[in-house]
Amino acid sequence: MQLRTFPGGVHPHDEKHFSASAQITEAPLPQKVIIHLSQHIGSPSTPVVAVGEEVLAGQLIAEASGFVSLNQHASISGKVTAVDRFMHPTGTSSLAIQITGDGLDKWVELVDEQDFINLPPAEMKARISAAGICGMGGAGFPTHVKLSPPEDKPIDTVILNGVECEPYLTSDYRLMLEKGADIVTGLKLIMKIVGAKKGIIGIEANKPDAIKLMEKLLADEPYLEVVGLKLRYPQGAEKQLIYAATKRKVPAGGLPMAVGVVVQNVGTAFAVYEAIRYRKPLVQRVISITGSPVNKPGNLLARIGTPFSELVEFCGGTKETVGKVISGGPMMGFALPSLEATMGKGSSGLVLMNEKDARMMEEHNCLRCARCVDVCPMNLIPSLIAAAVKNKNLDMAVSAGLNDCMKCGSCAYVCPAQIRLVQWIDTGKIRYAEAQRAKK
Amino acid sequence: MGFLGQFFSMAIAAILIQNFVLSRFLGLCPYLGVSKKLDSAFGMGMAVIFVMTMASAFCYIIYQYLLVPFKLEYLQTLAFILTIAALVQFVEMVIQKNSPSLYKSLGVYLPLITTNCAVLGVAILNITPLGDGSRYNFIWSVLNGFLSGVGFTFVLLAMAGIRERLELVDMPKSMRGMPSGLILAGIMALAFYGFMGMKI
Amino acid sequence: MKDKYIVSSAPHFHDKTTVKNVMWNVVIALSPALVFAVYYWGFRSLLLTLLGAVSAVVTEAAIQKMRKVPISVADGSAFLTGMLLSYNINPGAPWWMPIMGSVFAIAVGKQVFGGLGNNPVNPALLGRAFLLASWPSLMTSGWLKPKTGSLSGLNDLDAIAINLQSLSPKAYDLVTGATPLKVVQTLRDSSFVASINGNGEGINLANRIFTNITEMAALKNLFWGNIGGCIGEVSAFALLLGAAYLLYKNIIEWRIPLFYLGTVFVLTAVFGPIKGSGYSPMLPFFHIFSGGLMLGAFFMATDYTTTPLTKNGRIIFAIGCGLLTVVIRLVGGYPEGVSYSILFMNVMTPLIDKLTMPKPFGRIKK
Amino acid sequence: MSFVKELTKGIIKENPIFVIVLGMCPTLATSTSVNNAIGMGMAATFVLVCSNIFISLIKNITPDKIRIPVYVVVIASFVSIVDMSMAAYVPALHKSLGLFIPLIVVNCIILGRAEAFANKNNVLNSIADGVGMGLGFTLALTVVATIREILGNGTWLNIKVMPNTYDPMLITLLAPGAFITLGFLMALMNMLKEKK
Amino acid sequence: MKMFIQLGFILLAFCIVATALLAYVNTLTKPKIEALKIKETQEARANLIPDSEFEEVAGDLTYYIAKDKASGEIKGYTFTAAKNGYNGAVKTMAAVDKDFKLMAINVIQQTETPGLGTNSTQPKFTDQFKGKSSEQLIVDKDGGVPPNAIKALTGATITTRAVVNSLKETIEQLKASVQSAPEIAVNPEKEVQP
Repeated sequence: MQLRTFPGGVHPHDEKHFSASAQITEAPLPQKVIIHLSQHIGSPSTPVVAVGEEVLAGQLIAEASGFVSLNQHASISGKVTAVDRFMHPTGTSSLAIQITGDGLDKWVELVDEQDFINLPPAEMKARISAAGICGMGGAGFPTHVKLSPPEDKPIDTVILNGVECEPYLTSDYRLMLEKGADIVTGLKLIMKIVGAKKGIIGIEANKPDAIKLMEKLLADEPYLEVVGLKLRYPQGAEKQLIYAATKRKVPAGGLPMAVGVVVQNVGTAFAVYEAIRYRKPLVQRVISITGSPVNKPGNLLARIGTPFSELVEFCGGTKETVGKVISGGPMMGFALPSLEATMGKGSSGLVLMNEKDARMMEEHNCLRCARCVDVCPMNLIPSLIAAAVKNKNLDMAVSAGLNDCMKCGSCAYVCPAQIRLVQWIDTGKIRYAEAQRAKK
Repeated sequence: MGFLGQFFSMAIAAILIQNFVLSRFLGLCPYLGVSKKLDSAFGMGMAVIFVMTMASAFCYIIYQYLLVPFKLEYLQTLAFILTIAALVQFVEMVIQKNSPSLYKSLGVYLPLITTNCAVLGVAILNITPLGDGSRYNFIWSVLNGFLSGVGFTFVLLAMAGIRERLELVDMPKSMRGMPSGLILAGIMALAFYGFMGMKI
Repeated sequence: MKDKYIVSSAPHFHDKTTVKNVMWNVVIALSPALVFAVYYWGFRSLLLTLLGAVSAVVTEAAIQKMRKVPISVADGSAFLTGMLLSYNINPGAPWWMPIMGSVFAIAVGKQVFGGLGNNPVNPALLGRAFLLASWPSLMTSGWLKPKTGSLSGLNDLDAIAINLQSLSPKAYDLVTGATPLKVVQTLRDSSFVASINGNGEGINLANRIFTNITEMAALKNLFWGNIGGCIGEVSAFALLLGAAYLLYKNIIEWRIPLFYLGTVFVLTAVFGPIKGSGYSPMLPFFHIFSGGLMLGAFFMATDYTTTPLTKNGRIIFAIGCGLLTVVIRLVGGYPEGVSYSILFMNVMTPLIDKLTMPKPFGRIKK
Repeated sequence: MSFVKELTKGIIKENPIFVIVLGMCPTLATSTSVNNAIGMGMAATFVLVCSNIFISLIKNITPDKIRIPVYVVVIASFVSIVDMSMAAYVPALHKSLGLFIPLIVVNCIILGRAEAFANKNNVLNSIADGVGMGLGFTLALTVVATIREILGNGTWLNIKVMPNTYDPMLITLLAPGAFITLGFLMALMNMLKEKK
Repeated sequence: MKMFIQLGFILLAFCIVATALLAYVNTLTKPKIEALKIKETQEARANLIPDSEFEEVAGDLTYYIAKDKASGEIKGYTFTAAKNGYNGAVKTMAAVDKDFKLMAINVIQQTETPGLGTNSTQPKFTDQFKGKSSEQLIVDKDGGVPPNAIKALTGATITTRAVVNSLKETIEQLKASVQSAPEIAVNPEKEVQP
């Protein structure tokens, strides 16, 4: 098979061996969950329950506060015990609903629609919206919004993102192996909703068994295709994946729909399938708990809002001192100050690093070695942007492409001078936003 | 050597070997002063090329057809500097009237050019006898002015490029500005040494 | 809230390459050449190289101490600069030569601008240009003869010598007393050719030496380094060995050396022959293996700090270096033009960067 | 009191080269030997003093609009006088300074002092200013020339000062050496200023 | 408009004053400068061939015939030769005897590399030209063999070549000029007594 890819990018050690062979196991019911009101891009959800109220698993506890927003559901049954600020999966603190479980796991009523495949697209979209599904790769874009392109932007292709290019993470991989058929169904549903003619599942070459399985599943589907991709980070980024799979270039500042493409994570496709068939809200997902300190790294099907500490404990705790805890993958994830944070809808993994791997190296002068330029998938000069930000020269940073950067971290990964390029660019983006606000 | 060959050898000499800035020490004030940004360096360079070409032409005519016939060579310095000052004024007025956009980009540099010794320098050099005792004729004077201006602009741009880059790095405090500018000029002069002694 | 773990921004994962191992790897890649130099010219070359490297390190440390900034000589960049500088010095040069060069290279070429990564031109080459401008006669004469061969790399000297001595003793001196590039430069000089013998025999003689020096036997000497020259330029083989190591380690990139050598190859093939001499297919090989080209193309023109950032920029840079090298070798005042061409292109680097600014992915051309 | 102040300020505090940074071209071009440096300094001082006197005298009768052209005429006249006199009385020096004598006209120091000082002050102070600035210029030139001549030629004012074994560092006499020497001198001035 | 004319007049007045002043200075200095120039070249010639009187012969090549002050006998010729060296022209004044053998040379103008090419003005270099014929003017680096060849200046072969080759060419030119103007060279009677 001809492997495809995109220009630029890096090839980090994938380190997936820790958890790649661990089957998805269901995590025990947590005693407490914390459901954050903003687990997605857009305005935070509005709580519809009060402290002290009893809730069932799958019950709506906060509703979307606009079109680009999301419903949130209780992931366990129990009592709402607080609406307060808690630690978010990204390490910051934000408003969330705390539910203390009753240990009974009582669910709201679910259905099993037999002819779900023939539901009208509008109904499908309504079910997705009701289920509170957002992109499960990490960015958290509400799925019903993504599936509502304007009339003038017809979608002809849906790409399922099974790339999982972040090192360590294996949740999508396991999901593909174990729920492959359901994912394919999810893909077909999505294609139906947007009226696309073609469906592609993009998978990187380091998951040959997933590619093989998907190829088998799609053998009789002329409009569906598995695309093998060369091992390269950040292939899972939308624009890079679209280019690798279709050679189409999404314009800078534009959305994939501009080139007639919708990209969905394989986890999202699975959630879409469950939402349409069973009307099941998104209250659990697969998360990889991995890294060298973890005793039994694994892929857990866990309830949204479970504290990370409980998940780590379920994986047998740690066998060496932990230096760093990363929510998400090591390239773009967030370092957490402690394990008290809880998993969200976008939490694809929790990576623990020992002290040696977590050690920070000193930042040197830029050597101009241009490695960052060579790897930048967006074709920018990261070192120049970072230097411009450092010198408070925002105009220069913007003209060098500050706003085109998607912070994939490839540049900082390769930088021999250990310059925290992403951090500088992030600072620049924040300063730019401030400057824009000040202008208004 | 044909016209083209002579032109080529004059160009190499004016731009690389006997560059006004790096070898003759002419036009250093704008070289050090207007080389912080590429855009302004480009504007300055264009203005200098234009004025140097014009000044070469006018000063040559004045010298050859006014000063020499009346044996007034001793007025050379006075006549040249007035010609240049008037020329710059005139150019400024013409550009301002006819092309406001060009004026906007070049305008600020024009008054500075009057005291740019490269302009007066080229005018004087044009009428100075060469090694074999001959002098440039009108055409070669004008070309010399033009090419010397190009040489000036070339190193000005290169300098501005480096300084723009150095703006972003952490230079020792005492080196910032003039000192590093001068040392850079020295480094550039050394880098241009490879062309010395070239047989064209 | 207890902060147990390290909090930093992404990525949390890093490639193993560091400044330190880049620099020391280049030093490793350079060492085969030193072994060859010691073999051909004795321990003096090792001594000079160490003098250069150590004085570069000392200078850097002293300046950093004066500036009250962290002393960073352990990263190896100063050592490398000093080593490269010494590689550009004649093994017969006075002992203070590499010291002066290194001090200048580090002080003026690097620390003035704030140290590693800020220097506008390659400090080692700047040091060499400084030495050449300061002590031109010491830098261009007094070459050491290799233990096993002749300065110009002509093996069958005796056979040529008999013919030559009868025609022109001075031409004989030329063949025996100059480095290969100097011989070729002199042969290209019409006033030399005219002066050795007026009645046409001079031209024949020039052609004969020219042919001999570009023949296989002489080329072999160039390849192994059995010639006169600077410490590090000695052996194309040793340098290629080091270059292969760096390419394998992914420390240098193939574009600059390839386009640099390629440009020189093509241009010397077209413009290299002298009037009257037959076309020698080996001539471009002579130019590629002689002088400092190998050292320059693989170790100096690939210096990160002073070369363009983009791939296209690096190609333009390399072609520029090649073009200038050939121009200086064929019509310039110096027999060798590698260091000046690289220096010149270093100066041009910011402009090349400006011209080749990449277009962000998906950005539509205006 | 003010006369003395005006006289001395140009030498260190407002040194035209090291502090105000004017007149780079002749500084670099004519500092290859102390001899040339002093000659150039003297020529410039003469023009500076004369033009300062003259401009201070005529400042009340010159219309503001043509102020600059008038200054240029005045300066150019004095420069021509110096040029001719040097050619007549010190031909060797005239020859080695060459182009840079007529170029005193466009030396920013002179026009700068005319505009910044002589135009606003009385004759006596203008003389002091001219002499002070001129001396400062000469002094700076001499310092640069001293370094260059000693390092590059082993001599000072043509007197051998370095031992015979000294191999002159030729670069200091060449253009790159000129730039770098002056660059370091200026950095030194900056460092001294920082310390204060 | 009126103001412009007024200003123009003031400026013109200044120019006139300046011109007058310069004209006055010029009258004072010009004779001196010219005298100096003549004296300089005369002295230079006299240094090359002492105790002689010089007679100018203008033509393609301007040269001077040197005659003994006492006897009037032709001692030789002086001329200037120039060629581009490393950095601009190198001008040499030289004297040859009647057999066109060099008597002395003097590099009178050069802008060569200080410390290298500038050494061409030193006696150590110029003295070796004494007694050389144009055939012997070969730089040792170009295959000439000392003592018959000219030893090149260290590190400044190009300067050396400029001097040597310009002399060589000009001597040939001189030979031709002298031979084509026999009436001056061979008829001493025509000479006007001072």
